[in-house]
Amino acid sequence: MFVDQLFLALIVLPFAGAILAATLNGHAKTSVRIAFTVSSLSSLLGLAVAFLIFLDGEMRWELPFSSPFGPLSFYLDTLAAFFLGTISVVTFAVSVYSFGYANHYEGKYPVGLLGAMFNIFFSSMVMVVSSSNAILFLIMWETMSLSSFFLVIFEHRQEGTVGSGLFYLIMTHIGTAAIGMGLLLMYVNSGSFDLSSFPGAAQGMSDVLRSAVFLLWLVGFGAKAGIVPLHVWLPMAHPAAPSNVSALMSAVMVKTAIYMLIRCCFGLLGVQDTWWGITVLAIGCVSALLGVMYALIESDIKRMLAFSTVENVGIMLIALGVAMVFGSYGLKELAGLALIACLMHVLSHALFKSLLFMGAGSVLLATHTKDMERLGGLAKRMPYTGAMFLIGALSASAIPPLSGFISEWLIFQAMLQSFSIPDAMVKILITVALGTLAITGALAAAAFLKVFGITFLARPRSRDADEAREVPKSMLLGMGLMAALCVLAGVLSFAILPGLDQVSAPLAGASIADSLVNGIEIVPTVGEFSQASPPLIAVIILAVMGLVLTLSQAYGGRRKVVRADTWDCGTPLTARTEYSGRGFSNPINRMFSWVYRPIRTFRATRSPSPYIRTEMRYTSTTQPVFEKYLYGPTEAGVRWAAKKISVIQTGSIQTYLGYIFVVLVLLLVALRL
Amino acid sequence: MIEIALISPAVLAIICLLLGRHTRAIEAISVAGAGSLLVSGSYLAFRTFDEGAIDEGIWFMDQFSGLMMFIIVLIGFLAVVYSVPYMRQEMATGEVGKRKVSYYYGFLFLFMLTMVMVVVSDNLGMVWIAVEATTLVSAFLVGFHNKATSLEATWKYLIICSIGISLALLGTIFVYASSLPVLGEGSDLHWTSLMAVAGQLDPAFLKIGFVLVLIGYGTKAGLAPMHTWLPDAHSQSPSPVSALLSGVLLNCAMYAVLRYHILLTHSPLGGGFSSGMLLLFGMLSLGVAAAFIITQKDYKRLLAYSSIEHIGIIAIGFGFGGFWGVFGGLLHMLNHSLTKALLFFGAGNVLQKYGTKNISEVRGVGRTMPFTAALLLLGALAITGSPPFSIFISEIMVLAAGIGQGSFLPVIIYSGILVVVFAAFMGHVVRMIFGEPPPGIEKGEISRSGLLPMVALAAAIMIMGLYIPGLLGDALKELIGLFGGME
Amino acid sequence: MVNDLSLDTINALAALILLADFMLVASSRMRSLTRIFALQSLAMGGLAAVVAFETGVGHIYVVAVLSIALKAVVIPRFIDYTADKIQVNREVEPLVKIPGSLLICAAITMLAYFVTEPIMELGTAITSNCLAISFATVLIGMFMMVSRRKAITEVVGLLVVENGVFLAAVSTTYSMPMVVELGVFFDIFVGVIIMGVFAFRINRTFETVDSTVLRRLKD
Amino acid sequence: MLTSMVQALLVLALSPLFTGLIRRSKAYFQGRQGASVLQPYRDLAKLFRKDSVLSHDASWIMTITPYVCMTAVIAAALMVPFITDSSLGFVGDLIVVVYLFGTMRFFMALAGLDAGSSFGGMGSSREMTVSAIVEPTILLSIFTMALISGTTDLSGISRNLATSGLDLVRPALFLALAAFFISTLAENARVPVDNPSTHLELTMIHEAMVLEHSGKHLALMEWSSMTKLLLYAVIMANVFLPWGIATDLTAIGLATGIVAMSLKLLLFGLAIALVESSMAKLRLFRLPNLLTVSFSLSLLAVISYYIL
Repeated sequence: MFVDQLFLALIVLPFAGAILAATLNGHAKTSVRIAFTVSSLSSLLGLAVAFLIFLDGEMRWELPFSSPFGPLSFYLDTLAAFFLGTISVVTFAVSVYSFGYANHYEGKYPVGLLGAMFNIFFSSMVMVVSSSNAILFLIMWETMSLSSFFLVIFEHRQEGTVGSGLFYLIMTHIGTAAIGMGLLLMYVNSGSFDLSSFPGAAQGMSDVLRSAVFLLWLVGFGAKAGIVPLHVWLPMAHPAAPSNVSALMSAVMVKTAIYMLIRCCFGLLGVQDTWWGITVLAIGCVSALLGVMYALIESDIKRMLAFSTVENVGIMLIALGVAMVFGSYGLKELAGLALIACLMHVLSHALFKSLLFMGAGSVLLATHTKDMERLGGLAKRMPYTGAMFLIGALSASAIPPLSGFISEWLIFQAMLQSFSIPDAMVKILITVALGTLAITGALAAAAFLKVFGITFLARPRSRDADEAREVPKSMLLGMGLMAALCVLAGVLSFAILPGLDQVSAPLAGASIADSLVNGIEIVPTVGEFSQASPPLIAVIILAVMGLVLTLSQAYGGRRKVVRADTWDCGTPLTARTEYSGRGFSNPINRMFSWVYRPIRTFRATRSPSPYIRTEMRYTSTTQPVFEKYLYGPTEAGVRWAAKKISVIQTGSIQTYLGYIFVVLVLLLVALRL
Repeated sequence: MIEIALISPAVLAIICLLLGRHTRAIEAISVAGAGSLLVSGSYLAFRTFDEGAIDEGIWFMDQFSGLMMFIIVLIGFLAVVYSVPYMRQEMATGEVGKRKVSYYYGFLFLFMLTMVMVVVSDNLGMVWIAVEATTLVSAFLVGFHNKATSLEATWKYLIICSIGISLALLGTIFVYASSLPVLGEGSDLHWTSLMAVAGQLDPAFLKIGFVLVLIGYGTKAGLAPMHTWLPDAHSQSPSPVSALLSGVLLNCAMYAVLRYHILLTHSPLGGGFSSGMLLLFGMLSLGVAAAFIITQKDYKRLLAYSSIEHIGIIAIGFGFGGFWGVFGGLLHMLNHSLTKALLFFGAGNVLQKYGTKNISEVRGVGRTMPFTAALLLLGALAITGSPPFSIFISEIMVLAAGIGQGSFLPVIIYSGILVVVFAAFMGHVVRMIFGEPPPGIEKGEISRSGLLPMVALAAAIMIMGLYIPGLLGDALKELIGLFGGME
Repeated sequence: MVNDLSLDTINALAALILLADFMLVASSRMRSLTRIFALQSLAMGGLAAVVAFETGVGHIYVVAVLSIALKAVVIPRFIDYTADKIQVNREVEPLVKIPGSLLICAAITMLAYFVTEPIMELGTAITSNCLAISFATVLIGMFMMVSRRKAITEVVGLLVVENGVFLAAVSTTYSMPMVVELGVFFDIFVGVIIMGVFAFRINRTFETVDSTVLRRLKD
Repeated sequence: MLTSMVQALLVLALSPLFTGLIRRSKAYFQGRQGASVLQPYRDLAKLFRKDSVLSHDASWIMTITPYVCMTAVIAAALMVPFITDSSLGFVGDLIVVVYLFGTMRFFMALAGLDAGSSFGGMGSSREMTVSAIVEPTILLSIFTMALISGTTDLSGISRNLATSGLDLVRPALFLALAAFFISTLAENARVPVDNPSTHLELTMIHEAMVLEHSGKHLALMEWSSMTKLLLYAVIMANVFLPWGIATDLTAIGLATGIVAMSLKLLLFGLAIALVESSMAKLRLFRLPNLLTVSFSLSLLAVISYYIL
């Protein structure tokens, strides 16, 4: 009962906050305070609800009025609670961060509306994971899309923002259409809009129909999750949005799609075919690899982070795909393991990606630019932001024992277990996926190294960067919270994993908590295949670090540290003698030029001597492959067809009467025949 | 009882025409009269919802008429309320004189009278007369501005709709012919008496009759390819009239078609023939409208084409049939009226503020008229089928019907086109609302009172997005039985 | 049972109506257009009167009288008046040349027979064989509207369509219930007047009634 | 626990010797006299006694990097079996070890960028490019061994392989070994990927990154790199060819272990020196070919494990 009331409060509170914030739009400071106080309170509520559900197991609740589609009910099991918890944690930190961040919009944009939409966005995400009625779910799904759309176009007077937002809205709408069709196909077979009736109906459906539903959902939710080639909106929308919003979108909104994919493939449809899992796996691999490759060559911090989200969604799908493959062979424990790995990655990605986006927001706030090529030297000017951004980057690069490492480690372990699968071809496919994942990991490290190194290290590349100052305390607090969680979720993962097992056990059909966690060790397998202990790794690292510091100080005595200029062959040290971000990624750009299809031009002005060039110009741009070869032609095709059709409106009344005449004659003849 | 709903607009029209230059008095009487019409019309509608059909000889109302009646009086009332500030602004800018204003209100009430007559006439011949009368009356409203373009629109409207309606008369004759062998000389062309013997009507006559009626009334309803007059007429008329034309008149024409559809469903022919025809024309309308929405440069025409699209959806809903198809179709008639009226009101504000119908010349409405912009954006989202607004509900019902039928090709085309329309429509509207307004446009709403009907409509479509009032829901379910959607 | 003379008269009048259709298409003068239309309407009225006489249904007489009064007298006069007033060029100016039009009309007539054949067999009325002619009249009326330039010719075309519909009513159902029939006449009458009003206005604004210039509104 | 600590210390202590050995044998192959095998010890001792110079532009990253690198290799050393098959394998398995090396590389590359010189940036950029393919190769080749031996614990792999005689030997093992060997060269800045003794900045990879370190910091960087090299050799020895490793702590076992390890290390040292003497450094943009070959080998290794 208590949970019900908390849940009710969780629904009502953000809406009340939104309305209040919108009404007080005129008083910017007050409305910011109200909006984000409410959102942080309601996220705490969400956390409490999630926690209680983990204790109780599940919760069902209905809206007091009925609809033509049956009761509008909410159902939360541990899976939903896990996502609710993740959403809440991230929202809490981002809300704290927003106190400081939202203030800089004061006087430029209606901040109250930002706060209001922020609350609605949070609330819609909560309801997406908790809706049990298909139509209610669709409504909340679109509310989530719409509210995030409004948040994306918040800075609508910026060049390109509205266009990016629109593209996002359209992509997500296409997804919704596919999802809706899938849900309705299920409804037609189950006779009820309640999601709980779907698994039963799925049993009676033909293979073709069930696969159709699966593919529709894969496309629909994939569009939201940002799978390649439906990912194009991410690097457009995330940079356009205010940073606190991009943090939420990237860290948790795309996760709602992962949530639904897990829910659909394991709950609603039941894992049936191996090729489903292989499909998800393949999509995951392509997304992970292409995502990280584009992240690597990007020089806009937020775009880079968006591409990294594509990569990480890919990794989650790899884990999910492996889980589905295991499930299809009845290897329940292993399916559970892969699912836990997937969930762990969901959690760790939520933590580090929100941290990184908040960090990017801080940089943007302090320097007014998110172009790495204009940044640099921020680690000295904004030490706290720098340190926390580094923690995020380390977690994203899977540096042990941070949370990002633990999840990647678990995914590797799950994939290594593929030797239990009877089919050799499937084993080989999973091996290839494993190789892809390994390359992805290495490239991700390079990408995050680049974003941190170019942005925060060495000399500033512009005056804005030179004059950067540390951001307000509330923003640091928000980031600090996430940074601490990045570390803790890794080190204390042995305490988190049994909780994740509670989530995966009902889906995969087997609980592996007993074997998975042995004291402070994690044994992610059947038998003695492998193990690791994140807290011990942390302890060892700290101990060795202490030892190294002490001993190296002791040996050779205390030596002075002299400050001097960097050696650079005697050339003057300016921003232009530093290595640029583009230069950093150039070797990889060249190595994979068949993917990037870079367009390079080189022009030098001619002068009398061939050895003396007065001016040289080198440009290199990467072709937006998907825009150019997929979206561009599609849009052009639709427009072309529309143009052709619109010829019929000639303006001549004779033509118009002619249409009626022709239709009449045709129909009369058809009737006679 | 039903006569009240017929007499009062007639009386109001005469008063308005007589009062001439007393603009203030006309305004007061119009609003009060439209209000009382709303009360009496709604009373009739709810009586049908509550107690079932009211049969008063030549006047007959079942739940279907009730639904239509409710739409007419509601949108009519809101249009009158919106007209007051709209016409004042037109007078202030010197567009129209006082004398014309009295004509405007007079014809507005006559227009409502003819539409009410369409839905309360039992006699299918009377329905025809009333539909033709709507054309004749509204022609004056379409041509109200007396500009070259509005005259052109009026001419096309008159000629194309008249030719269409002649075909509908031919169709009516055939349906009448089909009843003669059964009812003999006693046949009075009353829908109720035809329904009573529906099982014995001659299928061959019904078939050709329905085809002619569909082309005929379909012209009036804006089904492609007979829709050609619609974008012209709807974009050239004053905005409150556009709201009535798009939101109500199209429904009335569709109502007439559907009466025949019901008849055919109960005849030996079964519902398959007429459903198939509705589906065909619905799909055509959807496709054609989508093409024009993509390439559109004029926002009032954009709304007009959107009306064609939605009439298409309604036709598709009834074409799919079954519980959800009919439910969705009926609900969509209501939802589309509410939403389209909201959008035309919003477009009226924009037109009066910016003085242009060109989408590319309208920028930054959010800055100049924040409330209109918000309502417009909300309306745009609603009309393109975004939840949590009501059109989403009816569209998803239609989709459910299609999927339930297993007609996958139409379903795929339907959803594909809806997505494309969404993209194109939002593309236009979002560009109008955001960005920097062009220089020389003052900030500030046209009028506060003009926003009231818009707010009411917005609230209605939002509430209907999640919740359908029990009485309405029950009435619609009764109707589903009538359409044969229950089996 | 049925008077042979009546039947012959009906058939002759129907043939006259069809002939009028062709004459309408063939005529190149505005004036003759209205004359032929009046003639056609007269034939219509006559046909209705014969049917009234044959069936003994009283109100068909009223219909016949109204038809003759309105369509054969008042409306042609009104159109002539309007045309004079706005000084329409007396040429019809077809978009499709007259020989071509006539061939098309012949094809339309065959088509009309083709599509109405099964229905005519069903018909119980003595006049049911006029149905093909009524369809032909409707379609030819529409064809006139499609292929002629002037606004006034469009109105005439529309009236021809109405005549076709009227013929269909008489030939299949011996006309419709009285109240409906009156309403229809009223509507047609008002419609023509309103169209006349707008033809005036268009002429004033565009200085022509050539409806092909009405092409500003398009996409 | 204690054994692994002792072994880690041993690795740390012996790493300069291993580097000295390679340099010496390389000199021999090239017909030079070369410095003593103990020269690296002297270099380190000298560096430890010198002051450090830090760039004005560098941040705290530059300062902590030497310590982080040293910590990472020592932590890795604790998890790798050396003379005996016992290590802290329950703390971290082979993936942890590989990612610890990754940590080291990450910080080294950061420090390369930190000073703001174009050489450091170039070094970092190239290092990350190379590692993008090398790291997955290493993972895959060790995974092959994990599959063969049924565990991902490095000690476990050694133990299972060593105690089962030749039962577990498969073609996959050799493919994986070849891939791992190429990766070892690439990861430890050896010819043909990098030249450890180059003096031309434009050809540097590893040296360019540590260009701005000096004194004690440089000593730590150099030492950690040497240790990393030895660790790779040890992994190669104990994972792919673990026969002879001490599976118990008896005197005989230990003696065999020490002898076997010494022989194997000597062999690898010679092999590396031979390669370095007989091959020229590849151009940077020719490298992908070589690295892709090694990656394909490792992938082939796993696949052949399943097929054969």
